[in-house]
Amino acid sequence: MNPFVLSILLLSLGLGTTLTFASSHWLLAWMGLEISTLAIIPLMAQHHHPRAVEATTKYFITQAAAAALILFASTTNAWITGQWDINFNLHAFPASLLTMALALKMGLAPVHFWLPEVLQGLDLTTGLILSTWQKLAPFILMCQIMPVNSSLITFLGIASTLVGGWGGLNQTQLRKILAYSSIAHLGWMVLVMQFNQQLALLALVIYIPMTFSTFMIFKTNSSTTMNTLAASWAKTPALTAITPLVLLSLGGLPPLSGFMPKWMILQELTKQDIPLTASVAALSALFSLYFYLRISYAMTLTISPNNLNATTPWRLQTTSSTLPLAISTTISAMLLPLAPATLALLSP
Amino acid sequence: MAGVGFQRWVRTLSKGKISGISGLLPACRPASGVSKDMLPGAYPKTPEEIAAAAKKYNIRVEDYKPLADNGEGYGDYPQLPDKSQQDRDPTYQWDHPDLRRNWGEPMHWDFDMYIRNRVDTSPTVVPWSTMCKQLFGFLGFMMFMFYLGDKFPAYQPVGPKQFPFNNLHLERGGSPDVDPEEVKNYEI
Amino acid sequence: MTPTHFTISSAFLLGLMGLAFHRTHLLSALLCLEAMMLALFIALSLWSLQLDATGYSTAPMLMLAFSACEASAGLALLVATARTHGTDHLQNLNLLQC
Amino acid sequence: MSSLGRAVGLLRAGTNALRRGPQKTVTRKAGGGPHIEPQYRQYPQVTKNQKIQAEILSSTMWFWILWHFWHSSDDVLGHFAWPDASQWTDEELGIPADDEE
Amino acid sequence: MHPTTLMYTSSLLLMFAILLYPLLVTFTSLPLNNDWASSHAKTAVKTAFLISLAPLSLFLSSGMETVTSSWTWMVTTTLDITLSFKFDYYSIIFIPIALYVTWSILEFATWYMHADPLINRFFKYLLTFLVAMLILVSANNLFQLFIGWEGVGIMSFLLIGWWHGRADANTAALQAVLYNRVGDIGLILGMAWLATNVNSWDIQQMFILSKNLDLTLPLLGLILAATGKSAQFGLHPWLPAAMEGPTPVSALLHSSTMVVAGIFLLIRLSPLMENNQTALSLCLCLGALTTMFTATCALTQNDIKKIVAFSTSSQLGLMMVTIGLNQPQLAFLHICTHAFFKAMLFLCSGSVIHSLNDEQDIRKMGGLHHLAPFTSSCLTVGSLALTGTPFLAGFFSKDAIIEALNTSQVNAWALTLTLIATSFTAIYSLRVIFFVTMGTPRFLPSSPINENNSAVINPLKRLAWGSIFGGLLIMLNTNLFKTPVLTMPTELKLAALAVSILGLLIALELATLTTKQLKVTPLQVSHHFSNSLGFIPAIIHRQAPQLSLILGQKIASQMVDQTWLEKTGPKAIANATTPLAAATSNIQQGLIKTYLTLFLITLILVTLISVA
Amino acid sequence: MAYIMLTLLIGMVLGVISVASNPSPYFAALGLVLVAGVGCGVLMGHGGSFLSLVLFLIYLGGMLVVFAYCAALAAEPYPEAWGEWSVLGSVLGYLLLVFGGVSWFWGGWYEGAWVPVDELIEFSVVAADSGGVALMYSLGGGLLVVSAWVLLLTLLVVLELTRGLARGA
Repeated sequence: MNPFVLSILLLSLGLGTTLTFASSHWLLAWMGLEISTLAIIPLMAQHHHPRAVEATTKYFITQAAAAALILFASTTNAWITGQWDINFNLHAFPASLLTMALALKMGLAPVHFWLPEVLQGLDLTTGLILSTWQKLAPFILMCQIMPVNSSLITFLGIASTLVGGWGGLNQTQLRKILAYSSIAHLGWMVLVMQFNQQLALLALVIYIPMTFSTFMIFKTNSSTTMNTLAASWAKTPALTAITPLVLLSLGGLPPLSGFMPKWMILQELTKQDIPLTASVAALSALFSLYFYLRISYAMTLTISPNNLNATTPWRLQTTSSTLPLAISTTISAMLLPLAPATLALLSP
Repeated sequence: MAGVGFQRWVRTLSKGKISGISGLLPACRPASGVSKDMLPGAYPKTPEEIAAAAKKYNIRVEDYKPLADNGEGYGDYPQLPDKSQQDRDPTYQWDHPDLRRNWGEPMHWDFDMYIRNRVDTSPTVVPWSTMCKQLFGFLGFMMFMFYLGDKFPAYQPVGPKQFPFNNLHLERGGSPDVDPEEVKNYEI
Repeated sequence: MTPTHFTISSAFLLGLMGLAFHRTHLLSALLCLEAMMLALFIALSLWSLQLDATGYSTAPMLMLAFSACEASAGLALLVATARTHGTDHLQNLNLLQC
Repeated sequence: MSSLGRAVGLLRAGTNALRRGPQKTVTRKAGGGPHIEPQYRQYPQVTKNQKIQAEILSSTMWFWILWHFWHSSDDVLGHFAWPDASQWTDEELGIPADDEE
Repeated sequence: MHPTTLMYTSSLLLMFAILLYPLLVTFTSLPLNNDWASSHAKTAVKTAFLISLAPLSLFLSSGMETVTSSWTWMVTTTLDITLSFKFDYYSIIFIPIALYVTWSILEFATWYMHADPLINRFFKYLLTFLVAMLILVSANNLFQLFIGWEGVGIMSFLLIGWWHGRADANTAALQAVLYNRVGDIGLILGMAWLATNVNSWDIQQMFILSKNLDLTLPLLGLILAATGKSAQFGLHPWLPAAMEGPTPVSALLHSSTMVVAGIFLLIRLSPLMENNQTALSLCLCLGALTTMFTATCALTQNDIKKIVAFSTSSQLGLMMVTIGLNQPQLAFLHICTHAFFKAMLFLCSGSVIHSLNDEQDIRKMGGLHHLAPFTSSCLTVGSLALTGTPFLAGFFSKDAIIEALNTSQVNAWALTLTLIATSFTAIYSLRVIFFVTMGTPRFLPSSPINENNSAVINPLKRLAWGSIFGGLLIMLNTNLFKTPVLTMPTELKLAALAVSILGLLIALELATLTTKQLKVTPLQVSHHFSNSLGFIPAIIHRQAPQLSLILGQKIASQMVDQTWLEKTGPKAIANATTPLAAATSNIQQGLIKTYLTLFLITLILVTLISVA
Repeated sequence: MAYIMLTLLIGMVLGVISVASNPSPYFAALGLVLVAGVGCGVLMGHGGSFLSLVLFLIYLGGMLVVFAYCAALAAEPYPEAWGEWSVLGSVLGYLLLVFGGVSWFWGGWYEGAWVPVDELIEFSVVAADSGGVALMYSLGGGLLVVSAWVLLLTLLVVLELTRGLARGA
């Protein structure tokens, strides 16, 4: 892709998301969402591969439908209350519509179906953008409309954590696994969002570097299935050893960073006197943990019977920069001791 | 129906034979690991099955008795006497004299339980029942005698116990109104 | 609820249902999307006209511009799909299932 | 030449001996005392010392026992005779006579 | 601080330091000298003994009661634990005796173990054991006592299993450690109860604070602890089995010091017990049963060490009887006198065993009176002292115990059993003397008989003097808290001596019967009962492991495998999850229609629910 | 006037149904034209002449031409019109749904705006909508820039998506 075009597209991605962040008006927020949708479409389809184009089409249609629904809901809200403000209390009916539309945009559980398939059709870099940056705008909108139908939100969260676990159990495709992991993590965030938005934000802030490092690790190994991952010991031995830490951090095991949001979310849910929800969420995390462990096992704990052309490709110098990966793996493995500072940073 | 019949026919024909190329080779099996034939099979019910199982384990049919079929997966494994290898005849010409085992002889299911440090099964001087009877008889007799001894304690008093205050008249529940008889512990 | 509001809402929802339920062609899906956007345009316009909110008259124009962009992107995707899959039938877009 | 060869051989032996150090067979002897080799079908050697010590020990024991029996047989046989109270007189008990007023 | 007290405490702590020094030396990375055992370990014990004489003489001369040195160790919110040493009558008397006996035994061990390549480690174990025992004896709180208690337990395990290449030694070590753990449960129970209810582990405070409490439960725990450690009936089989260890170990641990720890515990805590009739009568009956039963077992044993071991167990039973009589001081007296002659008996048997080329069966001995006169003399002295021959060491304590028993109001059967055991003592003691020293030799002619070694003669000599004079010395310096009954009928006074003489005569008669071939075979039933230790090891040691192993197998296979793993736990979860996971995957048809339809359905449902 | 408006509204719903009921894209585009036309009428009825003009010119004139062209690209040999049973069935289904909605709200109708219309409307020189759109050029500069950027972006998007037959197309 032409670098000028690429820069325009990337800038537009940033523009769309920041517009949504900055707006207090539904129309402007909608415009931001549209811009970021439009801007990522050529990135997704840049390889013109049938799968990429198909994924782009699916993404486009779902996002356009969701965006139209957002606008419809805000118009309805304006018809009912005469207000376009995001922060203004919404009427219940448009609030439900908005919640569902944002859920569709983010890929929350009952309406998550596009996410694994779209992610499967993309290359890892675009997939990374899709599963981190593109979640930000709807996430922020969802935070802003937040005191809405509590049972709906809880349902979305629980369903997401469960589906995220169950969906990944059967997968060998890494991108699909990551999609389900993204669904599960968003479920956790949404669960706590109605009680404590700082915690939801914290979970997102921790989730992003973990996902970043995971995608980058897979990209470094240029693997999209577990099979190819099993040969990574010959390519990047040190990274192979670090990967389980990142994966288990995604799974939420102490003493890794990923434990922090889960821990605090469970605490918050318990404080809010909904221990049943907390228990179900905590148990559903076990499913996710299972497939993270499976990846770790396949990657690190066994040596695959693959025929390798050479066992020491790691001696060759790589051209890509590994500094971001180094930083993000460190963050995703070692942030837990900084939990109080991180929380303080996010608290207003 | 025909297909099932055909399958059964093929199986009958090829019974005991290995199909494929390995069937052409001389009958041999790898020295390591157990083959499928050596693993416990299903619990035998008919006399034929019992005979086959006994043959599989190199046991005479009258000695063969499978372990109880209580769902723990014993299958047709034989129930062997609860004896340790060390208690076998050391002078017999065993195939493995140090293990006191013959080649191809089935081991006890819990063979690791019946060793001297766990459950000793070496022969005792007197039979088990006699031992139990004597020990528990001894213990019972002792308990009984201690009970009796407690009832009738042994004491050689030098003289009657003497207490002040008219032999503790008030303390023993005597009425304060009644003037007690003066107790004299001496006689002059 | 006014009949106008009802009409516009039902028009939008009918468009959404059409998009969701049965689509043979990708183009039909895009047309449904356009129908939804049209309904939204009319809704926005009517809202600003009824309130006589002069400033908000801009909104339908902007929305129309964005929906035009969306439609053109959709049509470009239609072209790309037709090239990669040989047809624009939505049934054929199933390479990515689990 | 041969003498040189012998000298080299001698030198080598000497250095070897130096390197090894004095060869001493370490015998573990516990304590002192005469060392008596094990015998076979011989009367064991019993030293006079051990006999005398044994005699001293045994005789001391019996002396101790008998000496104490002689001097303090009460410890074994009871400290004093069982008192027969009926034999005691009034004077011994300090009881004044009946007629004394 | 008063200068006498200062000197008293400092000399005792100096003693501990001297004992710890050789152990500290072993921490260096340099290999130890070959003669570390005799140059460091033995010397340290000897020096410690000489030092400990100073506080002893101070104690005796100044008539002090108790000196307690206390440092705070740790403070929790509810329970303070101090590092406190109590130097009172018991510890001040016992420490020199223990050191004296250990000194002799260590010297003997340099001879007995001289061929062992790991002799230094052996001595290190013995020394560690000694330190632990002294900690136990001088402890002023239960925590410190527990440290010593467990220390002697673990050292006993290591030392019994010294020759761990032999299966018997391993089994014996395991038995010792297992039976002792049963006792430890009792001790921990007692400690926990006291910490909960009395809120102190300090001994004096416990005595004061527990005046009005019902102490039956903790006392039962303590009695269980003493039963385990002191091999009372029920938990006794480990003691004869422990004879698989080296003879110095048997002499030090299983006769004179460690096994009396249980009795010592009860002596220390006797003020807790003196008002509890249940505990007292339990002790009495347990002790009587133990002393009679083990004496019976000793009658027919053929292994010289087993006989001595059973006699130890029998004497421990006698001490327990004394505790039950509420006469802890007499029990302590017996501990002290018993230490001398029992250690000496073991050393004698060690000398004999070594001389006869590791032969332990008394039927293959005989005639050693001529060949090893000194050992034989010592064996005789020790056996006579054990029997309670007047004016030897055993007499002063044993006779006092039996007199106290006779003149108290006690369980008649306990009294009977004790008297029977006393006569049995005479029987088996004479049997040992008869078989080992008298008659003609029955051993192989190539035996390396040699006792001409100062490492054999000197310890034996030392202990023999102790066995002869020690009783009177200790007796003269003891102030009994309870005035003993001084007058009693002559028949009671003479009872102990009479039954002993009776036993002696019976033993002589039996010996004659056997020697003259008048009656060769014994009565089968009683012989088997006695010879097989009352069938207790046969029954308990087979039945208990089998039951527990089968129970474990049932738990493993039925509860864990079939119920938990198959039906409830992992398999059930897998079975429940697989369809759900499959369903989640199967919904992914790859069609946009699916996504949007599901979205719309959810939307409609949500709308209906939220609006309605 | 009210009847005309009602007819227009009904026509709009019918038009959307004709799009949504899955006919061939030809006919669906026709339905969309119908909706757009009717929408113009509705806007006119509410006084939004400028917006209706925009709708008419841009939507009908610009976009639908492109759609019609694309429909030709995806043409099928036997196009399905509303006479087909499958299409007719969904038409009827949607009609039923709409009738259900109408009956649900029946009786709850109220007419006209629910906010008092600005009384000063008579003093305005231009219509509110055209005036409002004009505001975009004065006050809404930022939005104008964003819209222009989006149009540029869309141009690039379309070009990138459809570029080159050789790119795996």
